Amino acid sequence: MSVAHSVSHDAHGDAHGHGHEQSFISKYVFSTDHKVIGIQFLVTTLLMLMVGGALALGVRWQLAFPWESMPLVGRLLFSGEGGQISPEFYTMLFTMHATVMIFLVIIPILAGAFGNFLIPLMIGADDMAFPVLNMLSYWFMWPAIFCFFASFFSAGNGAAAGWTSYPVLSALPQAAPASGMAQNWWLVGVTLVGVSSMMGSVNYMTTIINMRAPGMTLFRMPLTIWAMFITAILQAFALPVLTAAGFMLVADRLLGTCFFIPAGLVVNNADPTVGGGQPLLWQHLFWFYSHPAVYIMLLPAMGMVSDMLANAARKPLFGYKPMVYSMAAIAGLGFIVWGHHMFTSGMNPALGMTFMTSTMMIALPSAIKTFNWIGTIWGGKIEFNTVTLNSVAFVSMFVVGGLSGIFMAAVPVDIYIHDTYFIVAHFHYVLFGATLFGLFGAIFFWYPKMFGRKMNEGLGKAHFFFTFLGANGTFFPMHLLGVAGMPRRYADPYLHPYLEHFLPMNQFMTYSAILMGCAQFLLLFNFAYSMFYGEKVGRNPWKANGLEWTAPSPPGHGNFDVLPVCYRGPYEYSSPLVEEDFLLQTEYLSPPDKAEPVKEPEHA
Amino acid sequence: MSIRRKSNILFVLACGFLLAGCDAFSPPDAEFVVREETDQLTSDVSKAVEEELESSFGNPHQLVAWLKLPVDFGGVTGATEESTLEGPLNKFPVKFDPEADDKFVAQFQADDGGFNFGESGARLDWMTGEYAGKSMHVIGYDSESQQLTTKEKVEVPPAAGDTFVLSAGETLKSGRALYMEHCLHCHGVSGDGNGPTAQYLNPRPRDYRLGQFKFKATKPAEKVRQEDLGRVIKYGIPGTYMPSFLLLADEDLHAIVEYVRWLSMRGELEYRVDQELVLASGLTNEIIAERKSDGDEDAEIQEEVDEAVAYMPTMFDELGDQLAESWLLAEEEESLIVPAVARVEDSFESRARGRKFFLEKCTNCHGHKGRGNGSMTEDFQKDEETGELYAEPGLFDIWGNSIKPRNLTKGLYRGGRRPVDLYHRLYGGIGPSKMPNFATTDPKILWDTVNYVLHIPFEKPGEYTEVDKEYFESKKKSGGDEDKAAEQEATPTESEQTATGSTESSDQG
Amino acid sequence: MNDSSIKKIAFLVLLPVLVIGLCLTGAGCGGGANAVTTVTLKPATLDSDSVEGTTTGGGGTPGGNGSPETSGPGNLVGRFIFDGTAPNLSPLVAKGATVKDAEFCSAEAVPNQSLLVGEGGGIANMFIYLDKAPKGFKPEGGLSELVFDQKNCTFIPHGLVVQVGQTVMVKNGDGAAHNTNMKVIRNKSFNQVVNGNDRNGVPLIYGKPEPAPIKATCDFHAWMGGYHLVVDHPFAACTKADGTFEINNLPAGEYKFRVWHESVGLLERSLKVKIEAGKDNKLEQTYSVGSFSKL
Amino acid sequence: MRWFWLTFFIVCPIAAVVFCVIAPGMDWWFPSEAGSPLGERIDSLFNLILYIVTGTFIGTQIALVYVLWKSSKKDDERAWFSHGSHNLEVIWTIVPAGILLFIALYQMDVWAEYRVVSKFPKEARKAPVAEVMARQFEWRIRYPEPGRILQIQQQPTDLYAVNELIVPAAKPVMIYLKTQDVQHSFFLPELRVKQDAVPGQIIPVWFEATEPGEYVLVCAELCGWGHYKMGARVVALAEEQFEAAMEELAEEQSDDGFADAGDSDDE
Repeated sequence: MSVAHSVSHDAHGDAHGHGHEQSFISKYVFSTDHKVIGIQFLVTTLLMLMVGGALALGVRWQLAFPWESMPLVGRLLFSGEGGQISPEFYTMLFTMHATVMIFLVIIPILAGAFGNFLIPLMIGADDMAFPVLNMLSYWFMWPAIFCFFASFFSAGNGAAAGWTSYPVLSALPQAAPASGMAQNWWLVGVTLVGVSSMMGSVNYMTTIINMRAPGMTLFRMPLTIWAMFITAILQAFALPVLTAAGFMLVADRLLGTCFFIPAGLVVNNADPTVGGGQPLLWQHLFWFYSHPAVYIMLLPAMGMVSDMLANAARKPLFGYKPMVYSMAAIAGLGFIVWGHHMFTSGMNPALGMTFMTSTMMIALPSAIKTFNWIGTIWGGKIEFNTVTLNSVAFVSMFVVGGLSGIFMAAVPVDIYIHDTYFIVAHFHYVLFGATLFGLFGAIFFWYPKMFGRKMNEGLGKAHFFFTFLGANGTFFPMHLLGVAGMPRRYADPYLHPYLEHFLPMNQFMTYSAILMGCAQFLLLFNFAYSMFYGEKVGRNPWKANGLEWTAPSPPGHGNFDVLPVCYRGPYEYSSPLVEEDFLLQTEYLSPPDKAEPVKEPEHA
Repeated sequence: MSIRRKSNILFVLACGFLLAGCDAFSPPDAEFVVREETDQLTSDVSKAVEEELESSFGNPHQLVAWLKLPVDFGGVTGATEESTLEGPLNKFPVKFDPEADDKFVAQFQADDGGFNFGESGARLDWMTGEYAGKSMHVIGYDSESQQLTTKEKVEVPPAAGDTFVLSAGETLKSGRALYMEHCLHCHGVSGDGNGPTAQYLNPRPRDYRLGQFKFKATKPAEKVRQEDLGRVIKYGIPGTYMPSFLLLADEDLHAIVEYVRWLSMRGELEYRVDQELVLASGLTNEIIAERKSDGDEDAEIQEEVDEAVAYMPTMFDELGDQLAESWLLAEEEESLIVPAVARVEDSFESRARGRKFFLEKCTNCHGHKGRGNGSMTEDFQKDEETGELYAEPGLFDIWGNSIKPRNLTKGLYRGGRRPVDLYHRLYGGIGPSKMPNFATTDPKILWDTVNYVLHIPFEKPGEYTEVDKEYFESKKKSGGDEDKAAEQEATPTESEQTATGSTESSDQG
Repeated sequence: MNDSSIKKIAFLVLLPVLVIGLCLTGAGCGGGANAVTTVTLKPATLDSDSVEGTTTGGGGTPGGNGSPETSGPGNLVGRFIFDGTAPNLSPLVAKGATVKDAEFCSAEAVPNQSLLVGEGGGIANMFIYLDKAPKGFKPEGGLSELVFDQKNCTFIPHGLVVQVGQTVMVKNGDGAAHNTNMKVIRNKSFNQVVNGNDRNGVPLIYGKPEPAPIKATCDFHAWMGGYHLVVDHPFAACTKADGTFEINNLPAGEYKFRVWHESVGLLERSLKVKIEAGKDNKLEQTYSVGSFSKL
Repeated sequence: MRWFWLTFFIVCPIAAVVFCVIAPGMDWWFPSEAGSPLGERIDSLFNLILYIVTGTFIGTQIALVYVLWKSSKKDDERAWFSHGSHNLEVIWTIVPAGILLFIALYQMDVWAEYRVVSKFPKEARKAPVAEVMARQFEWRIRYPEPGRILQIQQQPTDLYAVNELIVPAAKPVMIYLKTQDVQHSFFLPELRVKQDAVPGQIIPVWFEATEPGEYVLVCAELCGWGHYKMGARVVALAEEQFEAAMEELAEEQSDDGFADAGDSDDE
């Protein structure tokens, strides 16, 4: 049906077919158009990125200048104390930093923004399978954001049990008293985010399975689509567990159930707890979602980077199928490695060994992908524009993040480095170093398609330069802090003599972080500026092969003006069959075209 | 619109933001809070009080070391020696007080053996002699001739025997820094037990400003000793959020103790002054308004107000003296509680005697099984300030916090678990709470009670049935008929045999 | 492309500004624990010029007691009368009520003494006193020993005038122990268990005058209450059951007396009285129900 | 521009490596030599992985920059049209798999010795030295009276301490780890020991301090606003000094304040 639909208004080839009939509200606010929704997601998450960054700077400040007046915050909240923050405020800072960054930035910007915008365009559909559901998935972000911010403004300004919010700390209101109501808001917020991305994932799966353009076989899909597809599956299977766990925790807090609270604990002089719950249960449930979530936060970036690298290198992707398989492998293994977050938690030691093995194995597909990316660049014709730089940065940083992961996968070593800054370094290299650089690249790469203009190269390079330096300056020393045994989430590590001499290093890291933070203003400015003053471009500024480049930029309502038919894979760059160094998926080469015979549309 | 102009605008905006930011970014000043009693005083008087406080104690950024107070403010003390030097000079021989000597070395000797006083020199305040109250700056020291070199040249050298303090207030300063780092977020800048974190804690952090502390080894009426505070900081208070600071270096511990005592004296002085001005002189807005309505003429009142204001320095001086005296006394030998006899051998008999004493004296609050659920915890108590009954039943301490008598079945002893600690609690009572002292009781009996109390957590059901029976018999004979319920509770039933205290509500206060 | 290079330059300028600015705030940090603090010294003794007036041990503003002529002393004899019908207050503890130590405490009903009106409407337990000794007054020693007894879980007497240095024996006539707790303001706390039937009593000596009568309570029996007026001179009295009192050997002159009652606090802050040498100066004050409105 | 970015991408990894190489010299490395036999083995495993990882890191980064350099040459020949090489894929699947599996299996026995109770050293398992109870925000410690065995239940004769755990040196010791309130983590950086204290569980932990001395004990699991405050020390003493210390503690614990009274004054 969907295809028929798309045909119907492609017929009177008016890209802006329905544009005029729509009011501003229904066109730009409560729009059901996947592109608008995608851009809405993008802008929202970029703003959230700044919020999360500000929180991070707060943390860094305390670590660099412990108990000294914190700018702004000190005046606003702690003027009586000479601006020195309170310890529970610090716990709030890192808790909310993680929360905002994970639930309001990375997950929605990957799946929400780019998933929405790219999927229909890249598979040649006119829109998502369920446009209204799609719109809802965006508008469910806002209650979530509201909840998180409500938790800022309730007593103790914010949830303070860490983003993992381990019970009993998170389950007994008196245990982290500073976050009494805030923790409830936080849990509700997380649940709502879950609802939002669940709507998304259902939509993506349906769309990708049912609405591919004629000839777009599974193995002709760009890796971005594969990544989105697999991510959607991951979310669909993992999320319910977190949601259930979240409800159990809320019940523990508000209804007096004891899923996670063992008997006889005396916290803050309250009556001893009753009822034999099991704190480890939460950890199992939580990580059963949150480990796959790590890949939810990584795979789409991998996919997009693969596309961008192939395009930058003017060269077919090296080992398309191995890439697909390894992504599938990551997804599969991702479900059976959650235990490696719990090596020191006192769970059955036998589990430690199995989880170690499975975790080691999940490093394998990642390695394969890395080699393939390098292989892709190998022998290509590359030019250092912003997209290339960010993509290469992705690879190089992902290598660091991936390798440091091996230390933690090894249980005995993990005994020592668990919950130290080594972990912090590791996941910041993966999430910031890899994912975020991938995202920056993607923003630059698909911006022309979104707004019909290119982002400014100069600003882009400046942004990349400072961000890359700042990021490494901030996160690399964390490895050493970890090896030195500096535990996470310490408001004042220098209390402990064996860490005193790390103050200068922390200050260096903080300055790097500030640099990095400032650099993001460049991105925002560039983004806003180029929308109006950027260099105008046509349909295919990057000389790329994907279907989305056959649509006008920006694509009108309904995306394509002619029904795209797909004749080959997305990476036929520098094909000997044609003069120019790219070959659109839709371009029909009359026989003798050795490329591939035209297939009938599967679901005609 | 060219990009150059746009970027210029942005440039200007950025600079503006920074300038605006600089104020918001510049650190605010920490403040000592003012008692509400002080606020209720009529404006002139309260202003006078605050000024006097400022001049005697300063604020968190300019501390004042009021030498009247028995606090070790730190610094190296010494006196000048007979000197042969003549005329305008900035060198004079000195002799440091005994233990001050190594303090001096520790503070100023550089690694190369020379002495380093910083580029602006170390401050030297004259205590006596013609330069008393003046200060100079030491820039050098010669260890052979033991001569200090000052920046300032003086015509007349200070007379021999003039005493001075070098870099006074070091201890107070470091105490302040350490306090801000370790203690502030619960106990608050001014030690009012109301820091940012305090609101979440149970029991609430101690408010030093009454000069009263719970766990001390001194006689009932006496103040707390440095050593007592030191113990509390070092070992923490089990059952509360006061953690153990065992790892603090001794000098840091000392500095914190001194700073806490200083804060405590500051608060107590303000409190006493307010008491005087309210009760004796009645200079609160409320009373004055009343008097005006009763027709006292303003002139008369104004006169009193002026008197009070003019009198303020003297009042601070006198009350300060009293304060100093009482805090000094606490450190004296005779203020310390020393058991008159050695601990009585811990035996069943001893514990039985203790149990008897416990039944007589302690059950109202601690309950017949020592679970802290005595009858007093159900009665409504009277608020000493207002004379009204408290809203909810139970006991209240002098800070107005609801407190529960200790649940002794838990084996948690906040003041320390050594026998001597419990002896101190019994002999000295816990003044700020309702725990009375038994200074007049036979020390042997107290030791019996200590033995009994220490053994409560391990008491077997029915262990003291005999003692209890006997006790209640005797009560009945003397006509007491109230304690049916108590007796029921005290003498174990079948269910009691198995019941444990584990599900008891834990203790507070 | 060339205008992009301009932008680049513009931003390579703007960015350092931001960075340096933010880093400067780092340099400009401080406050909190690491704020710079200075310590100045304040001498232990007050430099004489700022000293004003003389004082009693407790401090408190000097009272305005005019200079008495030294023409021999006079006495003050007076009475406080209640104008209106005396309220009959229900006893604090009814007879035979089941309270702690009932065999002593509710053997007799414990009366509510917060406003006792004797025959002829005299008000008992009124304190009248000078808040300061008149100028030039020398306290003479040899003060008699006072007794503050506890019987049937009531304090006897209910109101007591004590001089500084005077010994009060706190006794106990009940079988049960009492924990006598004086709510002192200037003095050292007295909070003492008095064992049952302790007829020798526990000595209580005040070192300083109190600004106002202080309450005596028993931590074992919440309803018990009595009052001590601690002064550093003999010119104070507590009215008897019939509301009468007398203060002897006052140097002649103008005085401002204070009148205090437990249910109100200060009734008179400066009750002006002229004492003439060698005679009993009469004083009779009447208070209406209104003055006791707090009841 | 090309050379700028090429150097950029090669300098950063080099900087990283240099940073790591000088780190131990700058005292940016382990807080100290591993103070326990197990710790030493953990360190050697760490180093093993470190070498493998560093090799891979340098290899990949060089490869990356090399291909960048090759492919960013300014000449007008077309990019190499290739969809990949099956053999290469096979190689770089098998080799890492082998290495990773090797690492995994190589770790097993250390882990077993560390955590599997039946593999604990006998003498340690027989006589636990103390019960360490974490609470917000300190470590409360309970010893058996000298000459007795530690019971799970409190005993009248038990000795108590806070924030200082005394153990005999140069022999394996076992403690019972529990928590009074929320989850904490018992972390001895110098001895390379870490174990969460899980509410509702009593977890046996064993370690051995080869040398007598003081070791840091901190909390490594977020336990509330005072998480960072939970600093304590483990003091390892030679056998007889340990006995003495225990006796001393017992002495201090039964102090009745009478002995040190010069002249006992009675009220």
